[in-house]
Amino acid sequence: NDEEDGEKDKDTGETADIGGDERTLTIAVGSDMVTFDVHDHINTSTEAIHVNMFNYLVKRDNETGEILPDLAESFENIDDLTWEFKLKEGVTFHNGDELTSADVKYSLERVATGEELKDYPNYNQIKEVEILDDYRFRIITHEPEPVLLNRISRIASAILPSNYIEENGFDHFLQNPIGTGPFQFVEWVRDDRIVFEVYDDYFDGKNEEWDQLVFRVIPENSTRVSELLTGGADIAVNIPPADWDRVADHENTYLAQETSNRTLMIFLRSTEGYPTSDQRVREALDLAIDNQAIIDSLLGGAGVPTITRVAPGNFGYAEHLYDTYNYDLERAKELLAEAGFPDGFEMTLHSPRGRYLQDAEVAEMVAGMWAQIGVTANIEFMEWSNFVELRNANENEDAYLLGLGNSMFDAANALDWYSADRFEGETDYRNDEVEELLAAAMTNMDLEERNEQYIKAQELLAEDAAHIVLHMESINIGVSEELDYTPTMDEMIYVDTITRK
Amino acid sequence: MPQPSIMQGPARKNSKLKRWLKLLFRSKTGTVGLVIVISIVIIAIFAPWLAPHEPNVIDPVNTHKPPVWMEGGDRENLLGTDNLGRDILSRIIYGSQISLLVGISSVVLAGIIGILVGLFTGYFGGFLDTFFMRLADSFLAIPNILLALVMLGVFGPGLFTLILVLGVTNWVQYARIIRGEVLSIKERDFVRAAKSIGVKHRNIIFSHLYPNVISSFIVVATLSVASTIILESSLSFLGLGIQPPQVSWGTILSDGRDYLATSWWLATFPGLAITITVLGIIFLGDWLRDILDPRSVK
Amino acid sequence: MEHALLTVNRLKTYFYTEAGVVPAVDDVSFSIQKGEIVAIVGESGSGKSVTSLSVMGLIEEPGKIVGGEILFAGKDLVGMSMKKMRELRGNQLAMIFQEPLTSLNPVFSIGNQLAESIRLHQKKNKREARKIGIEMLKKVGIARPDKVYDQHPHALSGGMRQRVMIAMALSCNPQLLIADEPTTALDVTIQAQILRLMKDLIEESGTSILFITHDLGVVAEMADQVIVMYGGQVVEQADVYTLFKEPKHPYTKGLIDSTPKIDEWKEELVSIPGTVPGPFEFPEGCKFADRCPFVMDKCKAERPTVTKVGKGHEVRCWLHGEKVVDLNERASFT
Amino acid sequence: MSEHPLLEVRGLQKSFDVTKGFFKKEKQYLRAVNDVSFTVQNGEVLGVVGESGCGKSTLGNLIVHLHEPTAGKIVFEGIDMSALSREQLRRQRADIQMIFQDPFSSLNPRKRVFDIIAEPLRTHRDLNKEELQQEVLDLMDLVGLNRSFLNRYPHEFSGGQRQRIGIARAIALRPKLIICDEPVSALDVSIQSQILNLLKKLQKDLQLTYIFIAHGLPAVKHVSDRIAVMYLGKIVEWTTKEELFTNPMHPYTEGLLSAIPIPDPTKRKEQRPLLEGDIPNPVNPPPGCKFHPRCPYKTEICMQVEPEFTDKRAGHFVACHHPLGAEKQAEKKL
Amino acid sequence: MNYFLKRILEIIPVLLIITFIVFTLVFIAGDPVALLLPEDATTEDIAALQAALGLDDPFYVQYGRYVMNMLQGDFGTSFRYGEDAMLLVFERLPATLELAIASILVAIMIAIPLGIWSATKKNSSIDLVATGAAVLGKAMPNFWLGIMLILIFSVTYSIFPVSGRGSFAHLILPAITLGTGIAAEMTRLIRSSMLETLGQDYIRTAKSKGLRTGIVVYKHAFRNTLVPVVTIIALQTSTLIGGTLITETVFAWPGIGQLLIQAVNNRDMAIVQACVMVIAFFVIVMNLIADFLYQLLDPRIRYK
Ligand SMILES: Nc1ncnc2c1ncn2[C@@H]1O[C@H](COP(=O)(O)OP(=O)(O)OP(=O)(O)O)[C@@H](O)[C@H]1O
Ligand SMILES: Nc1ncnc2c1ncn2[C@@H]1O[C@H](COP(=O)(O)OP(=O)(O)OP(=O)(O)O)[C@@H](O)[C@H]1O
Ligand SMILES: [Mg+2]
Ligand SMILES: [Mg+2]
Repeated sequence: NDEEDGEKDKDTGETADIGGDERTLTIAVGSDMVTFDVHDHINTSTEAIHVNMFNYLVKRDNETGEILPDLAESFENIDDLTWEFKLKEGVTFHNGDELTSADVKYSLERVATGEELKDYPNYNQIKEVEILDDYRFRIITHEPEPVLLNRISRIASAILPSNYIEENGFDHFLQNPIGTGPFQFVEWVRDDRIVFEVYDDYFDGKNEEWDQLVFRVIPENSTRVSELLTGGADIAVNIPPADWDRVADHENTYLAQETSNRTLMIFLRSTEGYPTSDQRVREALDLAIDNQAIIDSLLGGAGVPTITRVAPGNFGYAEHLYDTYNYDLERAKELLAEAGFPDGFEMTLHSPRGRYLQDAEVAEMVAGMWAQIGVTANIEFMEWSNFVELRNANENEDAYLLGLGNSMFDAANALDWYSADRFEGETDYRNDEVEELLAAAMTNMDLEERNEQYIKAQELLAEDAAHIVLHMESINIGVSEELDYTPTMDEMIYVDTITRK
Repeated sequence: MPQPSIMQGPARKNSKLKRWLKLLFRSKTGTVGLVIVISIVIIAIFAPWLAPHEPNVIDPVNTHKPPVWMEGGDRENLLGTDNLGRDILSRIIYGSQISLLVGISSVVLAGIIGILVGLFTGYFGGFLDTFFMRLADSFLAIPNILLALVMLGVFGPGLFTLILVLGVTNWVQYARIIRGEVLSIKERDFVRAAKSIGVKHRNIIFSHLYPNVISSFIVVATLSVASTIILESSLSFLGLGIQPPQVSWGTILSDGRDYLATSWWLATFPGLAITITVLGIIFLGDWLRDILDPRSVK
Repeated sequence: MEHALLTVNRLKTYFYTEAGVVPAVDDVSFSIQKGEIVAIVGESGSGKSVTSLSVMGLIEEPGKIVGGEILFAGKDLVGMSMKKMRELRGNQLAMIFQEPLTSLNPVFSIGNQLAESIRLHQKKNKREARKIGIEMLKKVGIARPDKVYDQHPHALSGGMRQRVMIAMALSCNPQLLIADEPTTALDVTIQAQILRLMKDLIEESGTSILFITHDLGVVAEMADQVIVMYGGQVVEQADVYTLFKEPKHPYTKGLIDSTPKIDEWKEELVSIPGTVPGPFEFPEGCKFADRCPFVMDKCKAERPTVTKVGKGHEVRCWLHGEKVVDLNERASFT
Repeated sequence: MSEHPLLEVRGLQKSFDVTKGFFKKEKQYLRAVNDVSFTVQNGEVLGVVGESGCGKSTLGNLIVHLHEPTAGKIVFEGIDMSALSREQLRRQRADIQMIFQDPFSSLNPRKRVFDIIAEPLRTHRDLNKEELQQEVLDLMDLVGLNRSFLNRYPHEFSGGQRQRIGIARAIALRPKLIICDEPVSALDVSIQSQILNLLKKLQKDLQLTYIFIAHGLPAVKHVSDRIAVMYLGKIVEWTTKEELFTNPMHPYTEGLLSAIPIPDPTKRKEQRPLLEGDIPNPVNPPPGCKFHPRCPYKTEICMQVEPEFTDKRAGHFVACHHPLGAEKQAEKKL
Repeated sequence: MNYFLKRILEIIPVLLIITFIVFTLVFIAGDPVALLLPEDATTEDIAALQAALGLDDPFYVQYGRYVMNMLQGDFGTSFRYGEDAMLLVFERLPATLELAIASILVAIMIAIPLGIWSATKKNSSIDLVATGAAVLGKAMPNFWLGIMLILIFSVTYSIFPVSGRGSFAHLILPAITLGTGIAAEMTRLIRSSMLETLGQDYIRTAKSKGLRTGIVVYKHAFRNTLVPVVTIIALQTSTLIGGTLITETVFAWPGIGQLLIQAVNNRDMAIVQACVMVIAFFVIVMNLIADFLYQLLDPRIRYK
């Protein structure tokens, strides 16, 4: 199909216009943005919109995982607790104010101290921001913080205009937000659209491709796909597997896929008394699952089987545990027999429904695979909020299905799910060796050594079959044939990277 | 004169049944309705014997198989398979169980509450009545589906909660109807006659009022079974309906909605099943209204 | 009689119900002269209303006129086109009904409903119609007619509403007025007022009336000619004096005797035994056979035919086969 | 026992709150029964007549305690009913029964004849199955219902038969007093006299006492010993039947009498005096004598002063400033 | 007029009961804090946020606070959006009203002719077809119809835009989707109401005046049929608003329905409360208006 692209312009030109004029980019998203208070949401899809009007001090290269300057021109580690930054000069907010260290201090300290803010838990490691001059400042942490740079390259570290907010109040800012990004805010019609226009004085150069940027909120999958197909949207995110072929085969559109940083896992309960407290049982359950078969039949082949949560591009990535999986029915049966369950056993698998790509279907398939080794898994599907409650109340049974993202791109975040204290009463998994490694790595500023510690921990966890890691999900975006767009692993939609062919 | 016995009862009942059947077959739509409803009830009862496959068995190889008459379809799965390769016909057959169960039991539950409240408030009036009517107004001001949504969100979806929720959201409508009927019937002379005889209130309510209001309840209730089946499918659409592995028509239908453009049969056949059932129930309900209407009893 | 205003000839109106065919009007013949008041009397279900509705052409599904003719001013109304029928209705043929409560449309003002037929049949505009309408209301004895004209039916009492109905019926000077039990729902004192009003108005305009009632008292007060119906058939007809003096049908006699009289003192009232049978329960022969004290074998076997027993006096009874029997001489009912 | 009249009603009043709207300062009351007093002796029949809406049914309902009186006393067998406890009252209901006007709404359509007639027996007497059935069958014989009807439903009967069922129910407990609320108004003429005869016969055979309510005088004439005429919630005349018919003293009674159509064309009262106008709205009754707006004899005093209800002659109570008989007698004296 | 004052005053206890019902439900549901925090939040994080939001108070304190605030016009703050809940609801209200009114119009346009038509031609094949259509309309779930309409009219034939709110064209498919279900109910009710009216005595009177069938049906019968129909439409408001929940989701219509569904999923108590209050108030007002129309249309009530 790809070769024919050029000739199709005539057909597509007409329909594309329904969405707006030529220089407007319309992106259909599944849920509305939550707020412009960048510190008070945990919503990846909101951040995906925000990145077009705000900037962080640094940005992560999606290819290499390297941390690159963004608003900051340079940065350096002074000591265990201190990082010094220098800002680029001439960066302006959309109201023309110049970006200074004061803005950084205001932004980061707001979230680092604002207990009622939803991102507070991820920023309370920062003690203060010390201003050296208009362009130079230091970030001081409470404890050694090896992942500080990762932290401030993501959600809630956008730099806000402190003067503007002080003059007009935060509510005014929420109604009329301004940032430093390539696009500036025009309007937000809730549950309908968020409109931006290009910012001429963007410090990294004005976006010449688009004058206007519209995010349309279309919750119903098939409607979103229909909008894409009819040209009502140029890009549509979260295309359900059901429609992949339709989008890919349609003459006006193609499907752009990328592996995300989200892992689908089955958490097992190691609490005394549960069959899954026996390592052999856990391993058997893992061995019984044919990860690739799930990916092939439910995810149209898009997705990467894995044994670890830490994917390429993340700090602490263990290559030999990625893009592979264990599958051996015979061994699984043996292990079960050894563990004292020659005839299998009955267990409960909780699963959310509609939260992750094909989550319910995956759960059903997993149960089907377990049935082959004699394990009967009764699936209890739950609506998301009930599922959250169940976990908070530690009422989970043998196993539950969960998909975990990691916007920090650091193994610390990923492996914290095995720390014993945090999951006492919930999974009750404890591996003292892993505990030690994680604790050491947490504040270890020697990156090399830290990397080793995490890889070691992952190996131990794999051996122990602590939880079952199924696969990395794919990001599935439908794109108009007229556009070039490659999604990124972090699930952000960087409009600067979207171009007309 | 030979002593007539009270035991003539059954014989007369029989002739009543005959009269009804006669009336039934005179009404074309009534007949159609009854046939549909009986068939569906039979299908629901005998689902395990009628269904060619287990409803939940996944077959990753045979997903999205079209119905038999289309290219690619075969006899194994007459109505095709869904995204997990499950047999749609079997799922629809099994789905009838839950759909009917939800429809009927929630209506019965709502009916019991509604009838009792309606009878007592209508008969006694006074403060209790005022209170219940305000309560009824409140319930009526909240759309059914909204109340169900909130309640299911609160208690979590599931068969039992669903029945409970639908029952609780619907009782008001019956209470109102029954109360209205009671208000008019209690002014009728036979109730006043009973009062003047000194019959106890409880007996008046249950032996005079109840038999006279029950028919209008039955008429409304039949139709509610239909609306409830539809409501359940709407809740499934919102993710709050019946949860797998249990199957209802609503869940099959809403599971299939992502595939309407590619595998239309996933959502269309359960939709058709709902349509036919509703049609049957409505026809039956209309017929019931005609024959249970006291004006038609001549 | 060629000059009769209305001649009904062997009229048959049947209802094809789910339970079977109901011969509501079964071979009914009578005629009405100009300026005459003819009363149809009979018990509930005897077919009085159906007869009158047949004349008005208002029989509806599942009913149907299956035989006979209705000659009005020489034209047969049976089978007349809807359009022509509508021109007659409300114009030369008018009707008032029993229930004053329900016979007026509750949502329109009196004036609106009154003006409707005036405008339709007399081609008057709204203002003229209003004038005529108010005039008519005054005529039927309504005080403050201009106020009542703009009121809605429910502001009026039953008697007033019946007056409005009469005003409506007479507004286009009909030649024949059919009054189907116009006073049954009213109190005696109001009934007396309405009856007098009707009589007075008739005298003025020369309109004929087909007056339907089940009260022989009213018949005696109002009628010139009387038709007695039973089970959808005319069992006797005669002028009012003859009928009351020498009833020839046992049923007529029974009706007269069982009508309470204010000036009579009796230990036990006369009554007709049994009840009127349902539409499918009439006996084979004479429909009155199983309630009749004079019943003969023939009555049970054969439907009686009409016998002429005097001038304008006809009766449907086997008793008067060879010679006319005087029922008054027989102690018939107890 | 016999020292008391069976029933004594003193100053009985019943007002219905008919206030419209929520914030009306003044409540509006409809005095359906307004200061009514009379006595009924054991074994006698009191007829109560009056136009529609004059409060007859309300009076009957008060006596069987379907309504609570607003004021006044009902003394039954010397016992003040308002002094009874609820349970006593319930027991007492066995002694006072009621027969209703509408034979269709007075029988529960979902119950069989047996259950309908047996209901009072089940409520007040402890009978076993056979006794109960025997009792019901006896009652059916008594009111002339075929025993084979035992298991039928009411809709299978004609009006007259239904009324018989209602009568059987009312006499089942051999009550001392029966209120008959227009028991024959809804029936055909030929059936009316059957029921009246039956009631009369039962009264004699079972030594019953009736309060017999009716619209018009002809109906009560036959059964009553004494008659009370009501107008707008008040009794305006109360005396023996003979006295009332021969010597009516209240102008309203006279009007009622003259409005009755006579079933004899030879006695047409062409220009008899008729009462004019309608009954006034009972919520705003006229001042003075309630009847004055319609009274042909009214004078100044009638418009202002409400006449007292006194016996103008022995046993003949009238509420009128200008009683007719008195004038006549005065004339006679002159 | 007093009657209306009474009716209006009756709204107050009704609204109070509604707040109580919903508040209780949401309270039982548990607090939303866990949902507000990331998947990896700790128990301490949760407790901290709970205290910050005042969610650790007992029920009556919370309810009392809610009612007191409500009386001062403060319906609480959305946890999710951090904004005044009532403002959020009012922001969406116009869209929902637009859709609701358009749907009612669609329903009326379908139901009145169909209902009258099938009543006047009772038991004919037309009647049967109309009844069948009505039943079908009732039996098709809204979302199924909506998606189908999009696939047919937007994707295949490009006649109407797929989704969103904007031009008149945007309104058509959602209004049809929502209107059809209500039309089905209305048709049946108009038919039976019409049938009943046609059997009334005054219809016979009208005919006896020699009026044309058209006038008899459309003047005399229809005005009387309107009385129950107005009430039915008012009673359907509740169903209608319920229907917007689904229709709005399918057509990405930015109204209350979508807001509400998300609020329920996120335990956003303030928004759920505010939505329910607004919807209930709207339904009640519609019923009041119906009552008023009732009096206008049926003079009987005025003279009662
Ligand atoms: N629409 C109808 N369908 C079936 N049968 C009917 C219909 N209308 C009248 N009948 C039957 O026709 C017969 C005569 O009825 P009609 O109304 O003429 O009696 P009537 O003499 O006017 O009685 P009433 O005094 O009660 O008005 C009755 O047996 C009735 O059952
Ligand atoms: N429950 C009630 N509430 C208000 N008004 C009532 C009530 N019952 C009766 N009335 C009024 O009281 C008056 C007397 O009514 P009642 O039924 O006693 O009259 P009636 O003489 O029996 O009339 P009818 O001859 O029509 O049966 C009427 O004006 C009636 O409207
Ligand atoms: Mg009649
Ligand atoms: Mg009465």
